Amino acid sequence: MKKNKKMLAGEETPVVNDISAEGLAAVTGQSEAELFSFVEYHPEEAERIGYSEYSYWKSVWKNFLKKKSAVIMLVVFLAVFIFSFIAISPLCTKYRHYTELESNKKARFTTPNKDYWFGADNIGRDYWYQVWYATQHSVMLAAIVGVGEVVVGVIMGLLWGYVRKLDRIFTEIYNIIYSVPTIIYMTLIALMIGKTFMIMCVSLIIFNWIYTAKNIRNLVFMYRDREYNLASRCLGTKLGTILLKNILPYMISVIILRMALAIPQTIGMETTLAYLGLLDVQEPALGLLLRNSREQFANYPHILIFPAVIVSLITVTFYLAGNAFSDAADPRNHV
Amino acid sequence: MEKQERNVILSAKDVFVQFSLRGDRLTAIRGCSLDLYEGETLAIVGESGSGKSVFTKTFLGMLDANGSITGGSIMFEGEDISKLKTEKEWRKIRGGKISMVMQDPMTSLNPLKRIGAQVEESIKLHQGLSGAEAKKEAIRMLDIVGIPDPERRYNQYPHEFSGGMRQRVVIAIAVACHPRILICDEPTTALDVTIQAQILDLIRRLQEQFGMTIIYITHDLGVVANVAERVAVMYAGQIVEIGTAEDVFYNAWHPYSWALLSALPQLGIKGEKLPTIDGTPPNLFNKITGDAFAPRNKQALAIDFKLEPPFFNVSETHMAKTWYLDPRAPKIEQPTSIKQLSERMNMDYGDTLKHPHEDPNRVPVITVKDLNVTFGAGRKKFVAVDKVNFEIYKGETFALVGESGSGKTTIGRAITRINPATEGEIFFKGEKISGKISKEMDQKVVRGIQMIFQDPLASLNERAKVSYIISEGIRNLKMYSTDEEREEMVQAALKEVGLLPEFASRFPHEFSGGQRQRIGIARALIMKPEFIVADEPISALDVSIRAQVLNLLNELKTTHGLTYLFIAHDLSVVRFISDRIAVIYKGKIVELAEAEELFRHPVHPYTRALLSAIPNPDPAIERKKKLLVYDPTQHDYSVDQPIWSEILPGHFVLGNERELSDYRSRL
Amino acid sequence: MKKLLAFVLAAAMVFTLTACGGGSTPTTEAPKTTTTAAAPGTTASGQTTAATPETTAPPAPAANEVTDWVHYLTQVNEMETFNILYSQANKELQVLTNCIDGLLSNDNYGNLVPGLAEKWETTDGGKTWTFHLRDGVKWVDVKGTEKADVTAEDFLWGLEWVLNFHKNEAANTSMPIEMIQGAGDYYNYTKELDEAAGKALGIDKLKEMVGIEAKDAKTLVYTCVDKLPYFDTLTTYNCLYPAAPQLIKDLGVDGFKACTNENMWYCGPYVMPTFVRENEKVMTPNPLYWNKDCKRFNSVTYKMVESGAQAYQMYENGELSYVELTEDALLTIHDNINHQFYQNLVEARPTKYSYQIHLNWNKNMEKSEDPDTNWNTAVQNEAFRLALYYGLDATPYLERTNSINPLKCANYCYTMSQLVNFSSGKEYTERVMELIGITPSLDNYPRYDAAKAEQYKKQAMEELAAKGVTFPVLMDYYISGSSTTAADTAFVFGEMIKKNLGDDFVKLNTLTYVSSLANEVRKPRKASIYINGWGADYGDPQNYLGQETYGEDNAYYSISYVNTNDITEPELIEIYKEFTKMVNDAKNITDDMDKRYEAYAQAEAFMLKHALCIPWYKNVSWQLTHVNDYSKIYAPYGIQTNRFVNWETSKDGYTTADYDTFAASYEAGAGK
Amino acid sequence: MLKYTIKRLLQSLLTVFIVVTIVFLLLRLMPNDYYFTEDELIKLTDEQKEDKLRAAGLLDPTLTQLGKFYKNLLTKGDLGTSRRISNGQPVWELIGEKFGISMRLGLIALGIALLIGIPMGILQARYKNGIFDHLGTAYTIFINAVPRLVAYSLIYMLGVKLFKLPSMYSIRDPGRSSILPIVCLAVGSIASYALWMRRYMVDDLTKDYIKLARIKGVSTRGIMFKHVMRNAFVPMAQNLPVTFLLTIGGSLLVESFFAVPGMGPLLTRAITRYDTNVVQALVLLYSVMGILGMFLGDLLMSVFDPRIRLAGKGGETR
Repeated sequence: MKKNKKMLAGEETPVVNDISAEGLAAVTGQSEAELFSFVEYHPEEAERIGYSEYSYWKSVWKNFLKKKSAVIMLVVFLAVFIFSFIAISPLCTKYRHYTELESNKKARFTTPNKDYWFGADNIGRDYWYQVWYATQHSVMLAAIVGVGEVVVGVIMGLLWGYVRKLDRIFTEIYNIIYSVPTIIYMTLIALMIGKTFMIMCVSLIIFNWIYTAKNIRNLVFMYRDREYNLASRCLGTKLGTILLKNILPYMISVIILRMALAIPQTIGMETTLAYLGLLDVQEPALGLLLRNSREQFANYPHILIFPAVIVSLITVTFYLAGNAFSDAADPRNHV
Repeated sequence: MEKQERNVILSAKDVFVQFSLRGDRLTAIRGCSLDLYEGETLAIVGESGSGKSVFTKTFLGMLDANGSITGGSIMFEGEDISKLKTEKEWRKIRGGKISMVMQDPMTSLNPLKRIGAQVEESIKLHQGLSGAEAKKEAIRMLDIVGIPDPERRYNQYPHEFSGGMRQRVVIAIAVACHPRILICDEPTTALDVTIQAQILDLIRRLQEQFGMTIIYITHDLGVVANVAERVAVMYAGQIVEIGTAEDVFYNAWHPYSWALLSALPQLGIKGEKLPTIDGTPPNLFNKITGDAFAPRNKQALAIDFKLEPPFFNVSETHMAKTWYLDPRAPKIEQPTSIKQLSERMNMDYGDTLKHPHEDPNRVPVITVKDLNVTFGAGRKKFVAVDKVNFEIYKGETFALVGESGSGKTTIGRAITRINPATEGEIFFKGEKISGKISKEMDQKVVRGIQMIFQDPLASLNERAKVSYIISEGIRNLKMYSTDEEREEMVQAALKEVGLLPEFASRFPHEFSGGQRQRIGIARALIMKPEFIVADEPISALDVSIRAQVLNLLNELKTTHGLTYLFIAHDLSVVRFISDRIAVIYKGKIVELAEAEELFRHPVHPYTRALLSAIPNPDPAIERKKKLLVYDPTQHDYSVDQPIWSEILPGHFVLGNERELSDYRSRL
Repeated sequence: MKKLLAFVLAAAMVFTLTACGGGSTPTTEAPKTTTTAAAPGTTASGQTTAATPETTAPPAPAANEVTDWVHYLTQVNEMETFNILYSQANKELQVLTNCIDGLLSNDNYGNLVPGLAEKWETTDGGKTWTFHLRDGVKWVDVKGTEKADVTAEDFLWGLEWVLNFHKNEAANTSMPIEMIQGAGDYYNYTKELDEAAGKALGIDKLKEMVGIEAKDAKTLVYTCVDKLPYFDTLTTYNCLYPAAPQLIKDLGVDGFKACTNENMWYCGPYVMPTFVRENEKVMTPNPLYWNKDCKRFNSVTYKMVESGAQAYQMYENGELSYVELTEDALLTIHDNINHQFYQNLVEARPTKYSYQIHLNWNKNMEKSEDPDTNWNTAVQNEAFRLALYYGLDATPYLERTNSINPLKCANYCYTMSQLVNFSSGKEYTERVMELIGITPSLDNYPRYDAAKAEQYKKQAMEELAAKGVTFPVLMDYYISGSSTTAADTAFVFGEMIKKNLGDDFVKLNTLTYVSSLANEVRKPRKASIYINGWGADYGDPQNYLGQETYGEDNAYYSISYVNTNDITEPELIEIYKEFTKMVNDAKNITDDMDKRYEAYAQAEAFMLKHALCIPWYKNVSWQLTHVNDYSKIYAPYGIQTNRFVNWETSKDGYTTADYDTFAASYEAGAGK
Repeated sequence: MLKYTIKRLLQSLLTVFIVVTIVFLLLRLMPNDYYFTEDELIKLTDEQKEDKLRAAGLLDPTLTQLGKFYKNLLTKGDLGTSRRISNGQPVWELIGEKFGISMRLGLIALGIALLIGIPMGILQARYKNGIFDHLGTAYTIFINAVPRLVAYSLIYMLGVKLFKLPSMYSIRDPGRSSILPIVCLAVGSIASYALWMRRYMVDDLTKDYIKLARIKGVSTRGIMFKHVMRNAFVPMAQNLPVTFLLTIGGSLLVESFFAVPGMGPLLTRAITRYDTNVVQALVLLYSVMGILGMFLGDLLMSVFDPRIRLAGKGGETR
């Protein structure tokens, strides 16, 4: 309350109790005659005073920055991700490529020390390099899935929402994908085509886009019959342009949210797939390190801890950041 | 002056309310004072953003979480309620002492609880009744607020009620608390005109029955004239003028009050410009120096920009916060429109205007023949437009008036080809434009017929720059050769609607409602159309801004030789702007006539009901007027089918033979 | 027709979740140190008629013995069938061997001992074999209620079932068809029948067509296709197990095929009242078991664990009676002298599989990254092979299997040790090692000879360069894409090759297959090398060496893996032909087993000297256990290994010292 | 209402049909060798393999097989027998024996999750931005974001090392040995229920009718219990049956983790072992459960929400 009073005193027009000529002159520095005369009217000025300084993206950004936990996590994540490049550069390691790792009988399961900063694995390979390399790999592949899923999902979702004829087909596809555990399809694909991470990425995209699409479709329903779209139709704007210019821009926050959430989801899926043996062991990924650590962490916790901490950092970051962003992007929260 | 003897029931002094918004502080109420007398009806009028709602919410401690009272006091029953903090303290006030009816009846009821239980909740809380007694009382309350068959309705859910009925329930809930003060926050804005009148009636009745003090919050001067004993005008977080209804309507002194009143389309003279208030209300984030209205005031004094005026008494009951009343101020006359308010309101133009139907050379721009628009299929089938016929002639403004859901918008959209016509035909300059048409024809329609939309917030793409929005149509039809040319066209269109060229590079959210509506008009205009469907272009706008838009539309009509289909739900607005008026009810046009003819000789009972329900911003008339209620069951069409017939030249009405002869006899 | 009981892909457990291969199939061996005067001076075809085969001492459990044994298997090794005649997989047979007995069994040295047959003989060098069934053997149901006697005819029903295409879908047919007269014809005959007729068949047609006869209720006679001096060893294999005709009748053909622990009949030491798929199964002693003298547990419980780590966890909590150690657990215990289990680390006995590096003579070069016929040309060069043979110090690789005593896993022969013995008591593989000049050692890897390797390498590079081979030669090696263990091992393998032979010579190129080695790699001939193991089906070296011969259709490895018949290098063809002749000569010696084995040993030595394949390792793992492994049945062939009979156990868990004693006394008893 | 229900059910049947057919055909796309184990591939000649396949009817044209599958299913309710998981055992029997256990654990976990998750969400919403809310949010974020494998590993470690709980489910001691699997099953659901409840309640608290209730003078507690809770529950009601049915379906990770002999791992095992009949039956089961769940969800929601009368007669009386 104190603070408010202070602000009042500072901000508001001084209350003029004395409206005698002297009083007025004291405050305004102008004579009575001057004060009580008409001034010229400027219509442009009137037009201008209404501007709101509100800018959507600026507010989004400002609100996002307010979510300290998300921002901190994001900064930490970025630092970690950038560091992962340093970590596997010659500055920190003697290895230049994953295939150059060496086993060392004496270093098996070594706990972290000055030679092996993250310790070593079951055959004495440097865990530091593996973890950081896998981090990059996983993040990049998760990003591919995120982007792929969203790109496909958005395109399909826009069509689904806008072209009424397609609704039935898309709904059926949705039911088909939704009502059967994805793992069935994933396993079949793994058996039929292979289980390299790329294949798994593509199949994850194939089975996840529909959720984004459904999300987008619901939003399209929300915006489709808004007056500005009717206006565009009156103006003869083509469907593609309407989707691109009128609808898509409104989806950006959702799109970013989906992308952000796709990353923890993909990494989670990666661990599950690895656990089920549906991931090729030749390609390093955090999921694989985690699943391998399952056997060993009881005796050598560092095998679990390092990848688990990094995985958690990544997933929590994107989860938080995604949600923080979507909160921030909601105009209702621009308070 | 009997009011003086009344007790002050609530007294607000110098109330300040601030909100923290996007990291900034917004001062929504800037030192507002008000004495409320017991048993009176006070109306607080103002545009959106004037702080009228926020101010009254402070009486209930219902400010949003980011807002707080930062100064002043509100004395109620010997206690400064502005200092109350906890829910518990406030609960002593809420409901039982002060209660409130909110604007939107569709959202104010819990959709998952039975009506009865919701009313009962109030009764149990505040009347100490329980069980069967409470139920009895709840049913009684439902009966009192005019819900037919209250015992059955008691067990129903909100979605089974229409908007008007829901508002009655909300009122029942508020009144069942037996409050001393009832705040009605735009209680009728969301309702149709005919329902609105009934609700106002109801509240008045309840006030007498329960002896409540009522605060109305509204932007509609018609409502004010209807209900209020005293009127407070708010602008930019301050009450700028307060007095009895007569004081404010007939003898206003604040320039803003003047502007507000004179901008009413009802007061306009056909063919003349309405007086307008340019610009928009100030941004409350900024520091306001002097009189907040000064920048928009065409006759501002220098001191208005420097110092905030104090209240000057006009009479014992009437105060205004303007330097005009300072004896040192130059002499200023009240505008003529204010002085002649009552004459203007009831002016009959009938004889002075020419009758378009007498013009033999008139050409139809749009011809609608047996138009039928149906949505859905099977059981969900809904006939929105049912066999509608009319012609719109070149250069005229044809108004289509009806309640929500009457199908008026659907007709507009059928003409612009947004909704396809199910049956019937539509012609544009003699060429058929309904059904499947060629690509060239389609382009012709796009060019020739444009639309202006109701909601300036929803009708502009928020994520596109103004230049793109305006040029969208010409881009589609490639109506320019170079980008520079396109930009020039955009600039020209902006200028034409009175906006600054620099606006082209901005985004819609930076503009006020009126400005946005003008952007919408520019967007249509740039296509050089011949015919414009204006779908309630002013109903979502504040009073002060309506005039700007109406003037603009009228001006463009002459400069561009436009023809309008003007869709509205409010007959009073339409009278000013339109040449001919069609009244539509549930998909059928029931009466069509030249504007003045319709006002003079309304024959169809629905038209008559509509006319009687128009809130008239003249307290003298408004208080005396008698409300007609339209009951569609009064028509007996079981034997004799209604036909569309011309009972006078240019005056059509829907009715069967018996009704028609009755109508004729009334002329 | 391929024969072989068990065959194991090198460390490639297709959906194994564990990093420790051992956890999945703990195949450990044979019982009782004390008693069992096993057939003395035996040749494998012991016409022993030892009257008191399995026991001398009464089986009263000592105070410190474990009475309720808790075993574990990993979940992927859950049983898929209870029909012992149908099962071809160790995961079922290791359990079912406790439920149904065969004619003969093994002792803890791998010698044949009487089972349902109390004595057996052949009089014509192995052409016909007569088995005399003992009295009082009953079929019982899961509750232990007597159902029927086990008669000689039951073995006819059993064989009928196996050979009947419509009943057993060709499962377990390969060895009967190969060895028993008329079996192949009968199989083909049933195949011609339609399904209903086939299922309706009794044993009449079998009697008529196949060389099996029930002389009377207790006498069973088999007639072989040829003189097979080792035929009796085949009776420890489930393809010659009995089936109760009454049960087949009761359940119907489909019902018998899909019989369960609840409705099947038992004649083995245990019945299984509880079976919860992928969780646990409990066996209790069969009250009417014929061998009242054998020592059994009050109950045997199998827990189906998720991983080796979980098993270790459970052992720590006292929930299991033994655990095979995962590499991390082993290391933890071994590195910490104060560890509670430090004293308890004991080495298991080797499993019965002998692992080799098989060299593909005709790799499909189109699918390889390597140019042209690089690999095929190189591998057919003897110097190249010998460079590999002498140049690889397998120690790091063996450490993957046994990190503490890697050289215990070293395998220098093609045939698995302890398969057969000379009459002198000399073990067959010892003779082979003599011939190839290798003395096993726990200090260094004896086959590794850097100088020789260098010399051969030089020679190979010169010779091959002349043939246009480019170096390094890429060695395509396929592992399961889901096995980390395999990946780690391959990694070590690659490093090892690089270190031993230098990366200018050969380079291991590790690739992965998705789910089926056979479909994805073997059939399209994509790999340069395979590392896999072979376990014997019956007790004769023929079962090993016969898989590698040249130009013979039933030489399994030659045909299915290494494409021997596609060899183009004439010199190598000659070597192969010579080898094949040596094997066949040995096969035809049926009267003198010593001579026979000597001939096989010579052939095997010949094969190894030319490095036709490279013996690689055997499985010896570490464990914590309450059982003396040396007291368990040791079965180098057949399905007897995992029988829970006559186990010597200790509630305290054995220590390293205990095991040293056991091993010593076992060695001392060997060959007697 | 009835007509609508029937229409919905027919539509659902169509979806099930499509799903099952797709999976059926997908399975038939695999090379025949997948029907055999590595062992069998080694042991059987090509001729024998073909014989075996013919005996099992797997060499018929795919469409014939499909026809036969549906004929057996529709006329006899017969989905065939397992080939690999449990040779010769009817598929329904196999699934039946696992279903019970998964259901029991699933239901207990679901119950616990509802009992903890919902009050947690309510309290979080009630004391928004308080310590409890922050803790709860941290929990939900952790559980939702971090891969389940990591979370389960932690629970496993804690449970086994610290509380000495059995690490493996045992039918003989279902009480103690179910604790860890149930905890693992519940942690995720608790998080999602708490999240939902909190989100919907926070959303609802800004609604007009809540304002009206406050204006009436209803206490915060009254608002929470009489107005918000039930309303927030409605959107949850829609999802509840699906969650419920899928819970019964068993959790792959948890069940294999703790060796629970339930439905979860059956599916992957059936696929990897190529036990086609089992896969088909499971797909049929899961899709029926999924679609039934959606349907029941709508039904349940219509019970809670009077506005939704499944395309029934309109309620608007003016």
